[in-house]
Amino acid sequence: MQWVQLGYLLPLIIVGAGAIMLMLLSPLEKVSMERFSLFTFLILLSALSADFYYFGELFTSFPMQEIFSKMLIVDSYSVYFDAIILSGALVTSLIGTHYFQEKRHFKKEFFSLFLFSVFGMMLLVHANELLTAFIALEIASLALYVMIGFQKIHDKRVEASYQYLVLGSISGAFFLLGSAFIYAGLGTTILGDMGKTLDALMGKDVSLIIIGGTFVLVTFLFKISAFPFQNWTIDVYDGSPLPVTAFMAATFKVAIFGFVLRLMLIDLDPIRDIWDTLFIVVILATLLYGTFLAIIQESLKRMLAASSIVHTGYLLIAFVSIGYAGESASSSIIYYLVAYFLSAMGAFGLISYIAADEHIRVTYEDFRGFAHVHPYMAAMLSIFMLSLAGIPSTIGFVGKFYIFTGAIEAGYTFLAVCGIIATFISIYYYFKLIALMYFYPACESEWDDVPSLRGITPITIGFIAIAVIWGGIGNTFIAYFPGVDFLIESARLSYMSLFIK
Amino acid sequence: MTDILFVLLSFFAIIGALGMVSLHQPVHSALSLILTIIALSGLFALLSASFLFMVQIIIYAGAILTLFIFIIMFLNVKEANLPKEPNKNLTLFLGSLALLPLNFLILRAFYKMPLLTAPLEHDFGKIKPLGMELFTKWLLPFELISILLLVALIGAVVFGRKDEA
Amino acid sequence: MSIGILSIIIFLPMVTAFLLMLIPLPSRPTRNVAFGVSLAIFALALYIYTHFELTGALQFKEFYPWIKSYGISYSLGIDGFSLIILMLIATLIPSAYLLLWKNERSKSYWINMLFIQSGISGTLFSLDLFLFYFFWEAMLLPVFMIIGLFGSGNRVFSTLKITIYTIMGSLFMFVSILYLGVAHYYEFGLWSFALSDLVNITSIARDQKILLFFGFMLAFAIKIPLFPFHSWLLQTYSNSPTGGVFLLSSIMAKLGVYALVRFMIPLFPDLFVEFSLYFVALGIFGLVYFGIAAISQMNIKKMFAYSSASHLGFITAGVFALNVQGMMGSAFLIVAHAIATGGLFLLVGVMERHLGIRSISGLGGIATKAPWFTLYFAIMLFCTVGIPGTNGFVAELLIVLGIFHYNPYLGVLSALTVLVAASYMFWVFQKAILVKSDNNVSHMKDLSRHEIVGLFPLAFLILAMGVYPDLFLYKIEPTLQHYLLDILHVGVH
Amino acid sequence: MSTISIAVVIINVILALLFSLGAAPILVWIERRVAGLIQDRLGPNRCHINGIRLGGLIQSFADMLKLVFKEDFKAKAIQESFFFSLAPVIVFASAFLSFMVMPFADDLIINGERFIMQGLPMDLGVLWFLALAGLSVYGIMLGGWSSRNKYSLLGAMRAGAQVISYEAAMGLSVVSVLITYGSIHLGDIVAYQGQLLFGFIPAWGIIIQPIAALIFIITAFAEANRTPFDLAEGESEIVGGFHTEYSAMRFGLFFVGEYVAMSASSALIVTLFLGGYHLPYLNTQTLQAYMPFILMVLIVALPLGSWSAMRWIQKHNRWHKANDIRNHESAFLQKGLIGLNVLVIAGVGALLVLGLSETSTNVATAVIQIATFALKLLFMNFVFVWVRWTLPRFRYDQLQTLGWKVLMPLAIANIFISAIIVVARGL
Amino acid sequence: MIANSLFMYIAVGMILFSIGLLGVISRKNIFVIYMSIELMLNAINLIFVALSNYHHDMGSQVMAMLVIAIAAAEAGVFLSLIIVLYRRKKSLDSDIFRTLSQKEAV
Amino acid sequence: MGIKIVPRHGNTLKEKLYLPAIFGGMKTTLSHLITNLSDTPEIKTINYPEEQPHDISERYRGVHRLTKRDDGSVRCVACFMCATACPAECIFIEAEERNDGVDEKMPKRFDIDLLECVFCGACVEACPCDAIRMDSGIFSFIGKKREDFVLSKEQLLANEEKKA
Repeated sequence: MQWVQLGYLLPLIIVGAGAIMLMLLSPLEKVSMERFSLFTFLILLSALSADFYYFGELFTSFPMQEIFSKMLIVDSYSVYFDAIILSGALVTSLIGTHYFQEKRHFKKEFFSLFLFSVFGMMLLVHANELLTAFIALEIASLALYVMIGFQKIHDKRVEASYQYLVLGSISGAFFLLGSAFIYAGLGTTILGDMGKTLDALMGKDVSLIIIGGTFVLVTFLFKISAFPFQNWTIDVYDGSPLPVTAFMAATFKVAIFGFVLRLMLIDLDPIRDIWDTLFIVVILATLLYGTFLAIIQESLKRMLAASSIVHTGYLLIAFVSIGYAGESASSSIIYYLVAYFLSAMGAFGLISYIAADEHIRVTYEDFRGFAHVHPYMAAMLSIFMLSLAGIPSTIGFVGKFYIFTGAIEAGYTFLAVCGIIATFISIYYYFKLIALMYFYPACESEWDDVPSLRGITPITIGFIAIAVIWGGIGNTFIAYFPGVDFLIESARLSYMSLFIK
Repeated sequence: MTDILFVLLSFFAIIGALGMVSLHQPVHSALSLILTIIALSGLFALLSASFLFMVQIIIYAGAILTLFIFIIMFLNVKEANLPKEPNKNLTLFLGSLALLPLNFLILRAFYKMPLLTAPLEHDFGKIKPLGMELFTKWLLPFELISILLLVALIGAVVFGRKDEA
Repeated sequence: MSIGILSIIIFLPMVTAFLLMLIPLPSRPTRNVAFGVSLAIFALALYIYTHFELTGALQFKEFYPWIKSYGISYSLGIDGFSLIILMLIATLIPSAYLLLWKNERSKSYWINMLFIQSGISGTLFSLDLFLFYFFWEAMLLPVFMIIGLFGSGNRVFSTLKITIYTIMGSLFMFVSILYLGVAHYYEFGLWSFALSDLVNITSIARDQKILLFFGFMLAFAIKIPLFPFHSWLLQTYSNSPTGGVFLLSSIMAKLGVYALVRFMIPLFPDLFVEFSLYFVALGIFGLVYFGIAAISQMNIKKMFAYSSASHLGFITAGVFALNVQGMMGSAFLIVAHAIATGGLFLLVGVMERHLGIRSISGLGGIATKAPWFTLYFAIMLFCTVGIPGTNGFVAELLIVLGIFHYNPYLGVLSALTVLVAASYMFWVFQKAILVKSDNNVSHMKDLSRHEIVGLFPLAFLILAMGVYPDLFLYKIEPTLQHYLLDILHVGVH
Repeated sequence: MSTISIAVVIINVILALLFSLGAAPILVWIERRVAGLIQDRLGPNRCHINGIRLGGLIQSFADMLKLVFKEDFKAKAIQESFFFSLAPVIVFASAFLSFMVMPFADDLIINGERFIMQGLPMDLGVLWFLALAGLSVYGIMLGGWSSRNKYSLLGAMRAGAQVISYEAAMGLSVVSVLITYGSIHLGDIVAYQGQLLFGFIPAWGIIIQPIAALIFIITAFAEANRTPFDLAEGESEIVGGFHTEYSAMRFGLFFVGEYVAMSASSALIVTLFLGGYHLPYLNTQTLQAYMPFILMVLIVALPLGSWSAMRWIQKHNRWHKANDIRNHESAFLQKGLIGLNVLVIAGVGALLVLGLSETSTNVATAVIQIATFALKLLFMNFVFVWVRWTLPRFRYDQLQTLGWKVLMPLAIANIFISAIIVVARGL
Repeated sequence: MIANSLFMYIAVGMILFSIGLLGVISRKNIFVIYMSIELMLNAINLIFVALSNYHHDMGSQVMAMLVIAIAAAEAGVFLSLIIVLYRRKKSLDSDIFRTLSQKEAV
Repeated sequence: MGIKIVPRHGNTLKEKLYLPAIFGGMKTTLSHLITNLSDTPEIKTINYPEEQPHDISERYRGVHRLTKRDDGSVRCVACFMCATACPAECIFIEAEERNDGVDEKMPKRFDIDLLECVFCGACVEACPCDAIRMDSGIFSFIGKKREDFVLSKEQLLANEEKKA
């Protein structure tokens, strides 16, 4: 029975239907914002639990093949990414609760858009066809554009939205052009078939596919803000509301990687090494320029935005290593995505919690002596900074360990060294914050407005902080509790599921 | 006959596009773009994509660009509010020079491809087979487009509505 | 699952520190608890010392898998060389508590001290390179905090500087470790980062091996610090609080040397031999260079900083001398210098607390005001200089001998340069302590009871080791024999 | 291409021209006369050519002439003179072209060759209409914008927003119709409507798809900018809307274009919902089968009809002054009618006597169908006029509310229902 | 003969695409920028349709239709955003939207 | 004064549908159309030039006229009251001495520009000596030039009172 196969799509269906339901509910006056937060949370939670039903299983299938005709795929890989995206969304909804309620101008439609964008991201991971993927990407992006510009009264929100929209559209056009060329060369846009056709073509002229693939990669590089296309990142991240920034930085990137990894591993595999040189240049430039940008920022939010560029560079290191060390490199990407997701989410979430009140600024200087007033918050923030910097005992360290191991395994020791150099420079801008928070006497008055640690948001952030530590040191000491090994194993499993025929 | 049509239509398409990027007034640009779009729809017809030919005119020329021109006129932009672009033509020229190699590369890849000579089925590009294709193989993207449009709709409402407070 | 004694040594301070963080105790009880912990660890260390067997093998091993998919394990063990340093730590840290008994009022100071102790022990015991790196970096954070929180001057800058500097070095080491792991995987099809597994690697080409060697070397050189990598040193030492300087100079710098011996010798035995000449030379050059630099310093803290660096260059030279004398001398000098420099820095801290100045020119005539202070100061200083009767003398003698065996010219050179140290140390002693000056040193008070008690073991050790060195050397000798004969294959001359 | 095919093509084009462009003066006349009669007054009835007034129809031609010869005035403030001149052309051309695909009759078969009876033999059908309806708004918007007149601009804006919003509902209503008919080709649609529903009701669109018909008619009003949706002109509040600044033939093109558009809308309504060129109960096959009988009925019916028309003319077509030249008109018209009768009866009689060949049957069928179509078209146009003089103009917000909140959901619901029924029947 | 060659269609498509790209890069008027993006999408449509003819596969005509729909969706959001921007800034100059790069809080 | 809330009508389904009402309206107009086409038209229009209006009231303000005294001379004394009262300022008077002893002044010129005039009758009201009236009954004044519409004293005097 093919209807049974819909069960595979259950998380997707729940999120999509939930989004539409919230949209329909939004004109009702009776339902309050708090209720909407709760609904969002519940929808995401149920989707996540539906997703975990298949988690850790090795399988691959095309649900409803007669109707959807291989445009949609469900395998362990997508289930794994679904889990990351959904937990990212879940965390966003939790840490955003406080922010959305403090800041005015967040209407109920926001939650609907939020779910739509989660839907788009999940779809992107499930997409098995270029155009479908593009539509999924557009659903996610359009929802994000609107979410960014939701608070129309702030100029910077609208401008960020505009900037992102323009650049996103251009990159989308490149994606389409790339798809057209790939289609020109291969005569199909379905992912598995493309790979087969390409295999058959090997030895002949594949320049069209190369050009097309390059254009698709341009979009990819843009969306993950790699070097020549990184300019938007800081401004857009800066202009966005903080939880949205967190969502964008952590979750969206995951989804994009989810799709492009699939594309690269399954379909463009025979000609992938063509882009290696390009990628190496991109990585070097990304690391260099991102680091430079991060150093010169004064605002914490902008620094985190710039640092996300650097993290993109690390991810790309693993990406380029896939060619020679497929398994460990791709699972290292997947692991690092989780690591970055947790750390960035925590950092952005905490700052959003602190900055929930309109007139508190979030530049470095504003954190002078923060630790003496709010020791727990400062401790959590330090943990996130350490994790972003990749200091041992945090998940960020383990993530970097895998990335660099993968790179060395693939023979790119040189890139690993570059990554290392970027890392130790990054110490400067992460530790600067810690230094400022701890090493200066507190100026009491400035921090009176910061809310005390109460409510769902700080608890969530606290859990993230614990998860960050646990991801760095956790293992199987505690029986049946997922630790580092569990994450790696499931990442490997999901990688393997790509190659089941 | 088709050759002449092709040359003419391409000429208009390119002229329209050039006008679009180089004219100062947004209305003029938009009208040039309409020229391009209509010429493109003619090219679609030449490629025996008759349904797409209609769709192009109905959706692009009839809806999207109408909306566009509507908004341009609606905002009633004064000359003073238009950006000053003193170096526009220079940048356009330099940019086109920069894009030449890219185009050359791409076109060279296509140059080797055989011509389209094989005769097409008589109902190629007609609405019925196209509909069959759309609602069987491409059903999922089609459905997803509806969600995309829904998101865009919400977005437009969010941006368009008045701020209270 | 049983927890071994080494794990207890590592985790007791850490757990205590976490508990103290959570329990809202005031500063004074915290200090008492921390001191208690350090005494407990001293007791455990004594237990280990007594039960240590006289072989070169690793003992008190512990092994638990950690990250199975990459073959990373939590494996601990000690050999003779570690033992010496363990004992050193176990002795020095309680003394430091006593010296710092009154002056540091903040609770977090003590907590950080506990963390540092944990980190140091972890680094000392790790047999897995991943674990080693883990502790190596983790050790840095509390140092960062302690300097940043309690330092003086431009402390934020200097903390950032030392952090970035050391992390830079250690990250290169990290890459090298990863490279070794990958090489092991390629050669044996298994992931492992255990030292015992990694030494089996044969597949790495020489060029890569050299790079890896220097990757490790960089981390250790920065930590020690060897000559070109010392620029963090000055500012950090002068801006750090007493405790921080004490830990940095007397313990953490020695860990660099320790790691050099512990990891580089088994991993790159051939390269170790091959490059030894350069490093001996570099060590001696450091000795001279830092010595001269020390002379030109007016700040007493900076001067000791350079002198410390100069000795560490000497120690390094001894390690690379490739014979048992040199190496044993180094081990001995590690202990001697740790004690002496640590003591000196603590004393300078006392002086600074009373007088508030560090410039040598501002001092003078302390001897009359503070006799106990002068006594201890003199002992420590003599030890540093290597006056016969102190352990410094024995150590330096051994090293010079070792280097002489290694290369007679260098040996002569090193013997001469030791004199340089003597000259400026005496000059300081004379200028700051003895000579009466017009400057106002009236605020100077003599040492308190805690401080006297705290410094006594140090002074005792200095003299005891100087008089009867064998007592301390016999435990380490098999280990060094093992290193030299079994691994480096160089005979004992 | 044979001579006949060329002839048929030419005839088709001429017919299309006649129905659209040629209908414009008649429509103007109808509009004015009907307006007058509805409001208890006379319409224009004086203008004459040698006494022949044709009930005032000549007035329309006179107005045309006036517009052609009037001074072509352009205000100095108008800078975009190219677009200013282009705008009426777009309106006119798109309306005119949209008429071109309406089938006037069933496919004509002459000597085994099949001819599609449309101005432009395209099979795009209703899409073509939608496309050109969408394009025509450019004319209005450009005209209003290039006039540099705030009233014109307002009118243009109104027209633009109106057309965009109603196009959606129109397209959706068409979709449900297409689902029912199963084809997009207008010929197929009309052929479908030649059937009988339950054996006795003509399967016209308005009976099968009443809601779609209603929505389509309403939106067609809006697309054609006719009252009650003529806010673009809104002479009471914005002077004349988009064509305030226009004069002479430029205005004339707008003016004619509006009627052509109305005519085109009517033609599409007729085609989609009123059975197209079919006489009720007489689809093409029946017509061809019973052709002699039908011709005989024609021979009887035509004189009867003419006779009552003549009676009416005699009674009403009097002039006040006895010696006015216009008094001759009555007699002229009567003579004309008699002449027409004689001609038709003679022709038909000759056909009947000589016996009907297949070709002549086909041609006769086509002629009858064209006549039917013309009558239906005229009726629909009359409805347009009738509604105009009955209903008041909408307020702008009401217009948009109607479009988005009523028509659109209704159309979507209708699609659902139609689809369900169609699928259920198909199963 | 010319109209029969895939190359010519691709060439026209690429020329249009490049012009669109140029417009995005070199113009400051936000309207023109967006129209350029639309032009790019149109050029891609032309390529898709030409390829459909080439491959005898109507799938890519469907793709072109989907692209049109995507363009419509983007147009909706973009135009509403432009209205918001123009109302706030009273300018169509994309260079004016520089609040972000200014060093400002929140 | 308060706000009077008028209950909203049209809440029944039939009324909300609007269509019955629309069809009702169309029925009304159609019935008018048919009646007017039939033998018994209700058309009120007169065919003007041929048929003249027959129902002009006596108080209808037509074109002005200047009244005369019994001796046939102009009654106007050129007091400018009418010109002052005129809202459209369409009366131009030039006075001159009246030497015949009947009165002191009389207009030398008395022009009314009918293109300016709004036919309000203010001048008639203002006139102290009933010299200007608008009871000529002329409702349609025809001219071929602008100048034709400026009525001079003579023309005004020539206008006769409309006879009932």
